[in-house]
Amino acid sequence: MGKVLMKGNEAIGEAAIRAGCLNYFAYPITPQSEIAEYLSRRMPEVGGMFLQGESEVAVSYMIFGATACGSRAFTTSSSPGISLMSEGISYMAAAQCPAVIVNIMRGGPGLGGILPAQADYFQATKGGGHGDYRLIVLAPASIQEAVEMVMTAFPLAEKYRNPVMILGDGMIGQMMEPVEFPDHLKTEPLNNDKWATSGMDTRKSDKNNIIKTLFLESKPLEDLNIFLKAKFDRIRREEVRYESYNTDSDYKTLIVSYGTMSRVCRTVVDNLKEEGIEVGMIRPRTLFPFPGKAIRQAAEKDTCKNVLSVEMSMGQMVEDVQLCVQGKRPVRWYGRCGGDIPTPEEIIDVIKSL
Amino acid sequence: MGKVLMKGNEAIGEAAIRAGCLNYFAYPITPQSEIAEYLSRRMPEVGGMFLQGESEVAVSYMIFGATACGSRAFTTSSSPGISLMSEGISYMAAAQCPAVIVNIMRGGPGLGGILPAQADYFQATKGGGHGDYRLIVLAPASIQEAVEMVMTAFPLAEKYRNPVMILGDGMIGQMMEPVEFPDHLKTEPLNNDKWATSGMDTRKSDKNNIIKTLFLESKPLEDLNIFLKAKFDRIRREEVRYESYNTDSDYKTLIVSYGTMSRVCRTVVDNLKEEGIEVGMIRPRTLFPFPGKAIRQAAEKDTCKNVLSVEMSMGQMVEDVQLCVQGKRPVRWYGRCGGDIPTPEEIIDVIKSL
Amino acid sequence: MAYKYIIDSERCKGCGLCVEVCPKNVLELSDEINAKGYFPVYQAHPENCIFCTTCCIMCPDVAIIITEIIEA
Amino acid sequence: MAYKYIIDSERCKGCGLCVEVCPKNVLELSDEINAKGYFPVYQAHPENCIFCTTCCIMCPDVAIIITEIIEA
Amino acid sequence: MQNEVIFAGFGGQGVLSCGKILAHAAMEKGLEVVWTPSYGPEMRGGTAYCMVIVSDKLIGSPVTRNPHNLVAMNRPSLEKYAPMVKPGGIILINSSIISIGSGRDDVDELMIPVVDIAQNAGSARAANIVALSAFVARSKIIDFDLLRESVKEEFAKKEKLIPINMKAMDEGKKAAEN
Amino acid sequence: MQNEVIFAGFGGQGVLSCGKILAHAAMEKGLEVVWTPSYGPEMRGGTAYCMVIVSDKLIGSPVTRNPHNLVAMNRPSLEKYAPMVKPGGIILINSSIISIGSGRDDVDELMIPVVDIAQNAGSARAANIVALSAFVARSKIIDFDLLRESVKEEFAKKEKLIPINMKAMDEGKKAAEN
Amino acid sequence: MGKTFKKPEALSDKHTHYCPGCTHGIIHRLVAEVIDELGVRGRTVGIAPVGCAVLAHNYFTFDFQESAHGRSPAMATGIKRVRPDLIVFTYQGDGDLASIGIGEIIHSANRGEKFTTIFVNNTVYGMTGGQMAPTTMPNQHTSTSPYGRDVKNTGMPLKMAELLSALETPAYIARETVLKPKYVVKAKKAIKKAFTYQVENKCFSFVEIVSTCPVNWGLTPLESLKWAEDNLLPYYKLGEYKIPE
Amino acid sequence: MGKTFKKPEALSDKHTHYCPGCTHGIIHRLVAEVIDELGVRGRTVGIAPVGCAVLAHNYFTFDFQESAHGRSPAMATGIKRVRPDLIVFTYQGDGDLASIGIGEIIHSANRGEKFTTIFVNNTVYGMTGGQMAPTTMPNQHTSTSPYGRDVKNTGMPLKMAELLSALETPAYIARETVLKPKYVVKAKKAIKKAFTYQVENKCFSFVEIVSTCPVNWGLTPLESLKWAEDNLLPYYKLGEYKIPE
Ligand SMILES: Cc1ncc(C[n+]2csc(CCOP(=O)(O)OP(=O)(O)O)c2C)c(N)n1
Ligand SMILES: Cc1ncc(C[n+]2csc(CCOP(=O)(O)OP(=O)(O)O)c2C)c(N)n1
Ligand code: SF4
Ligand code: SF4
Ligand code: SF4
Ligand code: SF4
Ligand code: SF4
Ligand code: SF4
Ligand SMILES: [Mg+2]
Ligand SMILES: [Mg+2]
Repeated sequence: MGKVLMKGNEAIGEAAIRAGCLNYFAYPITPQSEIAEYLSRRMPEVGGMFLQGESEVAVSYMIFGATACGSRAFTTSSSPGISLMSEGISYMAAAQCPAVIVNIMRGGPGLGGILPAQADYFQATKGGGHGDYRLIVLAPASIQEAVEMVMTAFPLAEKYRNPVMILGDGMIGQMMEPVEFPDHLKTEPLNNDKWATSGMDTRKSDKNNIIKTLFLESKPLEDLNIFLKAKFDRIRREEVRYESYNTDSDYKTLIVSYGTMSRVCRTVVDNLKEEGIEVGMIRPRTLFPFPGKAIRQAAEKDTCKNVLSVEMSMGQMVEDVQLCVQGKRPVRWYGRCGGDIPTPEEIIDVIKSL
Repeated sequence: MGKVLMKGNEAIGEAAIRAGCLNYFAYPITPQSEIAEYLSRRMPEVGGMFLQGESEVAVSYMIFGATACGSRAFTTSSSPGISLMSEGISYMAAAQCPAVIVNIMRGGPGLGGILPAQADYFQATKGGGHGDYRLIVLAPASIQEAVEMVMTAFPLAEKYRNPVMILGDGMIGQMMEPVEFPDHLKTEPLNNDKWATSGMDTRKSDKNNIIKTLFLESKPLEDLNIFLKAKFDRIRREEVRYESYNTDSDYKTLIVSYGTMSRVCRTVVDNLKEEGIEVGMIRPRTLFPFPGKAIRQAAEKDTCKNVLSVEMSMGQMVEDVQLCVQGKRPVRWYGRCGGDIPTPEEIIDVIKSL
Repeated sequence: MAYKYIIDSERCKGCGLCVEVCPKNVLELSDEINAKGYFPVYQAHPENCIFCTTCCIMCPDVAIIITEIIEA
Repeated sequence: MAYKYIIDSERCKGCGLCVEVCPKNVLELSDEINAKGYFPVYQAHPENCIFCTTCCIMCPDVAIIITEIIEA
Repeated sequence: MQNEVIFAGFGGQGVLSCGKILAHAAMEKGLEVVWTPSYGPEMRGGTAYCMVIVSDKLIGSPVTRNPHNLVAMNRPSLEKYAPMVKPGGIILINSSIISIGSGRDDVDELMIPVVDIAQNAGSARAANIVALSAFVARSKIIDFDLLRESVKEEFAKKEKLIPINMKAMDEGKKAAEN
Repeated sequence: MQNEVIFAGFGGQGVLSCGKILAHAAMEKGLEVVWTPSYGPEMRGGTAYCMVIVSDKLIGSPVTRNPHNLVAMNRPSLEKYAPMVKPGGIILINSSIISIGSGRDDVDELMIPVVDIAQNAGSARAANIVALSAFVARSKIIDFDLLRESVKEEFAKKEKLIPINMKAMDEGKKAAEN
Repeated sequence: MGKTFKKPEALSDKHTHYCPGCTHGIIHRLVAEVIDELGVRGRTVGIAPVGCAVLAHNYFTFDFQESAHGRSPAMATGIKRVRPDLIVFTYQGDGDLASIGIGEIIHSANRGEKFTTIFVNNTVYGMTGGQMAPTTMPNQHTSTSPYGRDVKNTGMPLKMAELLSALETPAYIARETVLKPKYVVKAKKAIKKAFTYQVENKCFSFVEIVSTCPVNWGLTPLESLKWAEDNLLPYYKLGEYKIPE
Repeated sequence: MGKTFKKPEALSDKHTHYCPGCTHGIIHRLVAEVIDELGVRGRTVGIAPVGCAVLAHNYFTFDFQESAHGRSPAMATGIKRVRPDLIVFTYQGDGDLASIGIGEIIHSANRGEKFTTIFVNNTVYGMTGGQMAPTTMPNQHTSTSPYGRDVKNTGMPLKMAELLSALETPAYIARETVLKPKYVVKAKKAIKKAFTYQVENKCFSFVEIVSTCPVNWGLTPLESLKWAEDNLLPYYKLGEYKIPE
């Protein structure tokens, strides 16, 4: 299959099928409804299942139930819908269900707007729900990458038995780009005889499996949390993904930016290079785990005088950048929100003024 | 009225009445259900209103509706219930509704446990819901302080037209301490003719008021966000509250700790003093705004060699401590979770090992 | 009693509901586009109008009003 | 056919439901506390028992079972 | 000086109100006091528990792993909490239903048949008051007369129970002083 | 080289598919391309819009405030976007329903009665194809023959519309070359 | 024997964003007329849903709140409980009320909250592009039921008026439509009755209105009226379902 | 003419945490007996609610998931949609099912999800200390209706079996109780029927069981049975409400 021109939302739907996920539960919300529309057509063609749930709250528990019994399942939504899933996401993290959740972010807070935004960074990376947990958060910057990340997400979720979130934005969902689909994933879900409530008949042992998150005594609940923390620490060590751009140059400013925003920053780097100004960029591809070490090292480069976090939000990722730069260089934030994507020109002005 | 011995939950209920808030909507959940039980008895006695909503989701919109029409209203819940309110809280922040929300935290994630915890720090301070917004977060360490904070919360919420969260834990809710109630607040809700949907008849002008959070165009949504950011920045400047303990001494270690946990740390400071070891402590009373400047200054003291964030969680506030200490001193975390409160002995061991 | 029949052609979205329900077939859609890109309705046969307000009742956009002409 | 009537007095919570429903008034609560702090039931009049299982059906704690005695 | 006591037993044995009455009395004396319960559904059929901390200065930690004293109303509580008690503390055992001792020789162990005593005083339900009174009499954690006032207050709404409880107090005190 | 064009008009005038056909053709040629729409309910009764960026290297920003070209199918779009077009770019105006010009003298302005031309070609619905063809013919942003293939592909499922659209393409091209 | 007709005072003169021929506009006007006739504009608070009517606050001249998707009844409860003197109504679509917000409407109705709900049933999610709703008809094609709603898979369309009528708490429940002028007149009567019960502080009141969505049905406005009359009215029967006492 | 009686295989031998005389225990046993009789233990997945039965997974010997408060029907939907071969049931209390989770149960029932719901109606929130539930009776005292449930303020108790029966989608809906041995026998028959419909992949099935909560009612177990018989059964009528076809 060669390149096809496809809307991000539709490509995400197709990618899930190629990742071997034939179970999709969702509730419509702009700017991601085309995923459901696409899969409502496609799933029957490939013997898969699509169910439009009655609400995002319900949908989060549908994928909880589905993944808890050992099947691949995913959902997609956009900002307010993800908020409604907060409780369910916390539950799935506690129950260690390998669910995949796509958030095609729109402007907030409240009903906000339907245009692209990146204002759910905190919610995705620090946990919108209650309790100590983390999601693995992947942030695609193109439709091709969205496809690849969706196809990575399922095995990754299963490897760690942890929910994975794909954090895109309205632009990723709505634009069309040429995309080349990788082959269907060969991998089946990992052996889950030990934990999945798949019915005892499916297993050799006749121990019944229980998926639960209530621990009335402090000790087992703390044990769970310690176990989870060790898992998150391992993820921090092993799953960091990022892209460096122009970091070989003698840049004075280091940009940190992700997703759609990072594309604009790429243009900024290119344009300033033509003017003879060098700017480096680190683009986190995973937001959790955050590529803190890479950013710190890039910031500590001799020529680097300052770091700029460019976001389609009022300043969220900048805190993670500050956390890793640890005062070694001044860290600034520049951002727009509500749907306006900062233009290369604006960012160039900011960089020149630093 | 002299001192009375009262359960934290009941005292919180009584404090709301004394703050002039006669409207209470809630859904039962351990360890805070006694607030609803108390107020279901008390509200009718004082001509107030208590309604048990059908869910936390519904309750969050009940207080949205009530505060949007200019009345004082509040709710209380515990961790999973607060997650369900995430969307509503984001809406109220966007609509600038002066609602007060009490979270009597329990262990998480998921259903977790019902014992005290502080694992919802991120959710409370970074925004569990979508979009760029902040809550003012007050963290009481005793029942007396819980009472005072509840009575501060309403005028504070109205001053800034922003939701305020009281972040307690199961211990604050369940224990009894002597408490002295301040007099009833004299203040009425601020003049809200300009914005509240209180019915046009209640106002001189016959302009109709509209509470809304949808802005389909990017410009007005960005304007709202810029306005909100300015408000949050003002809150950061003007509303920081904290307590310093033993910070006059030549401490080698600075503890940062809040709520119930900080009481244990207070014992630690006292006990170590008896051993001749000086430890300083900053206790944030507001978690947003975070007393970053005070902590940085205290950390930068010559004698201070390290900073320890002690939490009933797997490490959340520690990020805010690191953010403000900015690499000037090593920042460590110590915590327990799941309901076990670190004992003075454990913390003393940790401090000695630093 | 005399009446004045007023169509606000900028409000009208040319949906044709009024055309359909008019008992006297007074109305037709014009072929002049308005600022919003719609072809508004007009009274093709005003002489047949009995001012029954049926068109008004059915118009989703309150684009038609009928007033009394107060003769001085 | 002979039956064996077995009360697991550690399972029993002394709720008395079986006592109430027994058609033959066989059962009574004992005054010896069990490990969980309950006063378990016992067959005060085993001779009257007709092994009808009514008590078993009503017991929320499956504290009573009735087996057949296989005579060897 | 800070003093801590755990009251523990089955749900329904009145251990929570034991603690509450003590805390109330301490407050009336102007002391700092914290009462913390176990709570939630695990109480059901399980162990009810509360801890009271009394102090002449601000109380830091509202809980402690090693309290000074224990009043154990049933056997599981004795087994669970006795090992935690600080040396030199008091362990009061409801010997009406607990047949064993604490196994500790570094504490002041009182075996008191509180249920029997309460029954004699007029009601088995006053067993908790017997235990509380015995504990206070022995520990002198607060004035016995102050305790008496608190007990009266506790039963203010069921006045006719007051005489029985006063009797229970006296008997409890007597048992502890033996 | 990167080239950007905005197609804008009323909902229903087919501007989104104009962009899509162009993007498709560019992709077939092996170019990088991004198509971004306006979306959501504001389209309703308002302005439909899409931007196509074509480039020979990786495309950074998927949007730009100052595109090279504009195809304006209605007056509000012309008024809104004409001022943004880069000097030297093309502004194509659907003069069938737009009576004004762009007011710019630093651009290549084409007034083309695309609706009329389409009507003559057999269907007013092909107006967007007329406009697209005219624009491509003038801008040479991609080969006209490639565009022809893309149009055919777009109508693959409604084959009987292909002849009309081919005619519309020719007429559009002709109008632009005049 | 002619009549006059004017825009009700409770309606603003902003042009609506609704698609041509969308019946939302008619229903707005009816509500405004009733508010005018009852003389309660100065103490009315409307609640806009999340759905095509999300911008309803632009079109009325009294106080308005905009809700979250499905939560209007909870907001209305919040208002009425703290300000029983206000006249409050929710205006909700079928996705909003029958899908995500079914819990809120049932509980509000069951508690007997003294507000009014105008339920606009157009059998699809209009605003988001015509996805399937709980009220979508068997075999109806929508953007998420592209092969037609399969009732074996997704069940039968929800009849909200009937469902709410099954509650024990007294209420006023009716279903009307605006597909023809004569229906519009009846719909207005029901709306007026509903608000009147509220003004009298009597009960929860609810009027379902069978409506259209030409754009997402892929039909012209006139075809939509006909399709609805032929396909919806036989299933969604008009009339009063419940009257208090 | 005697009989034997033993613990069903599907029931574990753990002691339950339920209060003395709480009827949850009887209902657990009935479910286990039915699972045994249908021979489906190896492909059954139960769903524990958030309520007193949250620890139900301890008491059965097949796979179990623990849900969030009210969301069991959504979880069950998730399981059945991806594993239609499994036998799935939810076991829910009245706070769980009729209050916070009413949306999920109605939509699952209306979609005709092929799982079974055992609905234990004890008219209060048992686990959290006896707060008012939607099914609390008029004037019933609970910890959040200390003056008795005021129906003028909070409406009438919800009748879930009747409400679900008002849906158009075919289903099996019954209400039984376990207040006396004869009722227990009937309840078991209904539960068996419900599971059988599921095994036959026929429809959604639902059995409401009028139950007790001695501790929170402040009554002894025996008083509770009597109170329920006298006060609940006249309002919550027993019987089959809906049968498929
Ligand atoms: C929590 C949440 N979920 C989903 C959406 C997206 N959404 C907006 S409107 C709508 C459906 C509206 O349909 P309906 O209520 O029938 O109203 P209509 O537009 O048909 O009048 C949806 C799903 C949202 N805004 N918020
Ligand atoms: C989101 C959420 N809200 C509230 C709670 C607290 N909670 C736990 S159980 C329960 C009520 C249970 O009542 P019911 O469903 O009737 O079951 P019962 O205990 O009576 O059997 C509540 C409100 C919770 N765990 N999660
Ligand atoms: S008033 Fe009556 S007759 Fe006149 S145009 Fe309208 S519908 Fe026709
Ligand atoms: S009904 Fe109204 S909007 Fe529609 S054509 Fe007639 S006047 Fe115009
Ligand atoms: S088996 Fe029958 S007769 Fe025997 S004790 Fe039980 S209920 Fe009584
Ligand atoms: S019914 Fe069961 S638990 Fe209750 S007393 Fe009888 S044997 Fe014991
Ligand atoms: S999308 Fe449908 S419901 Fe919405 S305005 Fe258009 S026609 Fe009306
Ligand atoms: S609280 Fe009530 S429902 Fe829960 S176990 Fe006890 S008696 Fe049963
Ligand atoms: Mg609709
Ligand atoms: Mg219950």
